[in-house]
Amino acid sequence: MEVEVASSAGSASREIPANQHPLSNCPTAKTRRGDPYLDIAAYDPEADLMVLNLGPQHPSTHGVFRLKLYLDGEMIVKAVPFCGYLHRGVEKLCEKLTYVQLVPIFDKNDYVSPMMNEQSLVMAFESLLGVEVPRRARYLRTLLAELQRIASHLLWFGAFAMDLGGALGGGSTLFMYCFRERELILDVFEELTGCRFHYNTHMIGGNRHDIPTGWAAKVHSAIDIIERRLIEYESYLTTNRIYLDRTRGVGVVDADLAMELGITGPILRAAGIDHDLRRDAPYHAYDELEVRVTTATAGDCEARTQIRLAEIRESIRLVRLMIDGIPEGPLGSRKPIKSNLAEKSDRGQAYAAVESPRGELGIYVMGGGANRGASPYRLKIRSPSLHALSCLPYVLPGHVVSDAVAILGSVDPIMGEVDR
Amino acid sequence: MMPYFVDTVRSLFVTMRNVLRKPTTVHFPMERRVRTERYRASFALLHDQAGEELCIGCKACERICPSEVITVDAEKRESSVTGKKRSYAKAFTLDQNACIYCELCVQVCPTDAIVMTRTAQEPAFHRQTLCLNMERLYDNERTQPLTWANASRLIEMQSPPAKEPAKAQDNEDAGKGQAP
Amino acid sequence: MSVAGLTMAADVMELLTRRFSANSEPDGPPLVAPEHHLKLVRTLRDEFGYRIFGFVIASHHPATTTDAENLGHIRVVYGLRTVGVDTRLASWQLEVGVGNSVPSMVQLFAGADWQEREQYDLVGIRFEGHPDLRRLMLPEDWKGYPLRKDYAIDTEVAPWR
Amino acid sequence: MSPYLRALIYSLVIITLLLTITAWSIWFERKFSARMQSRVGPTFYGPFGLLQPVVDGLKLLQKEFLIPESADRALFVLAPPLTVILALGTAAVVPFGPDVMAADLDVGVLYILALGSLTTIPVWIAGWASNNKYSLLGGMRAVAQGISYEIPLALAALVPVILAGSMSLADIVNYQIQHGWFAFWPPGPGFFAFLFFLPASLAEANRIPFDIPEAESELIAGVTTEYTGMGFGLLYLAEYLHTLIVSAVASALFFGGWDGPFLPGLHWMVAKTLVLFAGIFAIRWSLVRFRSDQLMGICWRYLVPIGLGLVMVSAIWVQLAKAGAQ
Repeated sequence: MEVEVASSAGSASREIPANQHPLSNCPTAKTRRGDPYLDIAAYDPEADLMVLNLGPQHPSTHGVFRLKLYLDGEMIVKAVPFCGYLHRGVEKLCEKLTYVQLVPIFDKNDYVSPMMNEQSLVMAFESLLGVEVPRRARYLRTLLAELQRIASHLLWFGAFAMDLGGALGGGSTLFMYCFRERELILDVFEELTGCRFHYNTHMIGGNRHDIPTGWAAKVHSAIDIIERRLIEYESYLTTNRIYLDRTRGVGVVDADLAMELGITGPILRAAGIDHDLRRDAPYHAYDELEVRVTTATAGDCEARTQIRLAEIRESIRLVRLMIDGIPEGPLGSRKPIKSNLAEKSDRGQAYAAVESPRGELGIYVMGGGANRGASPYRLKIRSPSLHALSCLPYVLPGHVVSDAVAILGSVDPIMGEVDR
Repeated sequence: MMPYFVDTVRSLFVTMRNVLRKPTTVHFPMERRVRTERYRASFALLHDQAGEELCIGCKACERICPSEVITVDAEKRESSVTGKKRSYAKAFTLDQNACIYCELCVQVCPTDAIVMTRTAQEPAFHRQTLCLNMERLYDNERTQPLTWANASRLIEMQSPPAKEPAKAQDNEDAGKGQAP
Repeated sequence: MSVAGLTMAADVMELLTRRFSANSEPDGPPLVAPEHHLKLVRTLRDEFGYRIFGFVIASHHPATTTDAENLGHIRVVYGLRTVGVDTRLASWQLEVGVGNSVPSMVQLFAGADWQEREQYDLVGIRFEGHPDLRRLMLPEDWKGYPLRKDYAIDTEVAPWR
Repeated sequence: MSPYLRALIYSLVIITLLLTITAWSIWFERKFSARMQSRVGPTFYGPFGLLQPVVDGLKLLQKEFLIPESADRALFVLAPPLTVILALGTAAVVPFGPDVMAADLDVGVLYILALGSLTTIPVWIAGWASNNKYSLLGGMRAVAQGISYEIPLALAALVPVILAGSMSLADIVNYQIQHGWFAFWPPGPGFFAFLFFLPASLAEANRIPFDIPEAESELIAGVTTEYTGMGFGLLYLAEYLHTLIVSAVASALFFGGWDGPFLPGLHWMVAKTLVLFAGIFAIRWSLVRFRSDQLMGICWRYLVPIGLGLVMVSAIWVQLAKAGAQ
């Protein structure tokens, strides 16, 4: 397997930013770990610190997330995250709905990459029920996953630019561009599945929707356009001096911290750990593909951006490889869904993980639940966003409020998945 | 200092290039995008070619609906077309307030009675407006473009061995006149 | 292996059964006694390279008898992952009665902080030694633990402030 | 005609002119930014949405002006009109044509700089009076930024003053009509002074990339967080007015003011102002913003020293020109 060290522009020469303010407290190499359990009463007996509640209604908390910041001037002393504002009790719902019904529900968890959610769920169910997936369906799933990864990273990139540049400024311009390009992929998905977001295109043992005629050509043109526009984004944002000032050396999550917190995906790869489930624990058709994993060493916001942009490119490459060579054959190994009690399992446990755009998205399912075994007994979603967010109390102290927003944006939290 | 000016000019170059491109958004209520033939937006109940209601009130859709938005009341009566006695849906309500458009009800329908339409439900002032009853579902059959998918087509597509994907041309009156 | 899709390495299986006298379970990963837990985590992390924190999953198993005192037991499944090529998961579970606590692994894996809080929140298992055991998802004044099997799915809840 | 009457008439004309331009510049910005972002922009009201500013204004007028319970009422109400008054006051000395100026002060440039630095105060008042943490942070950032960027702004404005030998804007423009625009002649100091004037004045007017006092993604809306209705409208208007006046001043200082062939002077002045204004818009929608400490760093480490150098260079140029003339 080939391993690339980040080759994208900008990360080759990584020096201490030339025009960083001498008084600014930005770490450059390792995370200056803040203490998440800092006793504020002892640290600040005279209550001089300002408590700033960033969220739950705030333009850049990516949903409803609350950060309680203890500020010394604008410098963060302690950060206490609060999540759960979007908690919908999906795991409890799983104990009531049946295996068949759960697939569309899981689109709503990570609403930026619903494909991965469906896939992780059906993979867990398939291994629980011992269902084989035909080769065509596995290829199609891989293809959809890679397209979804492009769409998800594009949305993240736009939203991150908006965190840096504001909704009424240059950030929103890139946001609109990213949405414009993401739209192309959603159009492709719409053509295939009929929905732009909540696809319900997987079923246990295969896929529900087959490729329509002329679909491959549309995918080709979509990814061609995206690949061209990526160059534009780079000249617009990621090589811009102001952007580099804002992101270089900001929010360093080093490899030790990332692994300790269970952070996977782009954040871990940005910290220099060469770890990607697509290559290291292949699922779907990834064992037949060569996935190139990009890593960077800095672990800061800039490195994370570089990693994600490189992943878009890699996904484009994989889509190009796959799109014309999807094997013929049956789409599913099971009979099409005709009843909500179609799949049953009395016992057993299964775990399946996919590399979602945010990291390892795992589903742990225990069989033999309600509805005479047609529902899981207990289902746990190992959501990568929750793990990624848990780095905030360690990373934020020592940064200013502006950096807090940039760091929060760069870890790419999807609150639907964090709170579930 | 100089990089700031140079990069500003470069960013300006990108944005100015986009000024020349055609806008991608449309003004939604006046202008609508063309939706693909699988697009799922709303629902309709179908008649067969003889004008007979296809729904037999079997409640398969009610059972599979993950968000429990469908309620069906069945009754047995004589057909006004063929004169034979069979079961019908007396009341059929689909509450779009909570619908997740997962297409599972279409998938499980044994008679291809329920299909989805391609025009999205307009925003409404009252929740009741978003609740489709049987008359409105049968209205939708006449007034709205239907999607390609119905139960038998989905099953044909999914069941092993898979057939050739459906052609775009024969979707003109998808779902109509396919009484089992 | 009793967790489908989760094949553990042979050396870890041997470690679990030999050194930590784990019982293999028909359903789920091997069962480890709670007192071995922290030592097992440390061994896996330092000697076997399981450095990426995986998951903590608690599940409630109500008592089969109709004894009112017996609220059943709670099983906590843990997972840790190795880094890089051929990454593998190591998984094991603990079992305690409802009301008892299991040792917290926050000191070894900082990521366990939120995961244990979540399981405490939803299943109601206490983690001994956790520095900040509060509810994570639900509001602090929530009554009950929703993922317990005796918590009905349609339990009336007051709207949140 | 009595000079007072004349000043009154001219100020009314100029205020009307400015407010009209500002209103439609908002339309222009919305349309322009929409095209930059691949959108269509306003189209509902009037042809090409030209009546959009009217509708915007009506909407803001209709809205209730809410005063938070714990706010400092007097200051909270005072701040928005004060910003507009200061912005319009600056316009008094801006020469829109050979005669179209409310007052031709001998120290016009100084007056503009003085009023410009005063605009920090109502912004700080607004931030303080709102009794909101985000507003407070925004106000503090505005003060820090305003004070810092006064100096490069003054230094950049000093270059044309030295070159023209006068602080009156009319004299500066007249000098440029005779000797060529300062942006191009003398080569060097004038143009670079313009390059410095632009970011410094953007920072004064709180525009992106220097809009950290009201950074939406960080401070929600900064000082304007608690303002509703016309209070917000006035703050918004003042920001645009400030930007407009800054571009008018820049075109007078560096681009020859009303100088231009064929058309009357007013047309040229307005045209130059609008071009600069559009440039500022384009910059606004093309850049992300700085962090506040980086902003200060740029000011103190680059703009101030280089500005001092420019002042020196232009003084030397003036001396050389004098020596050459003798």
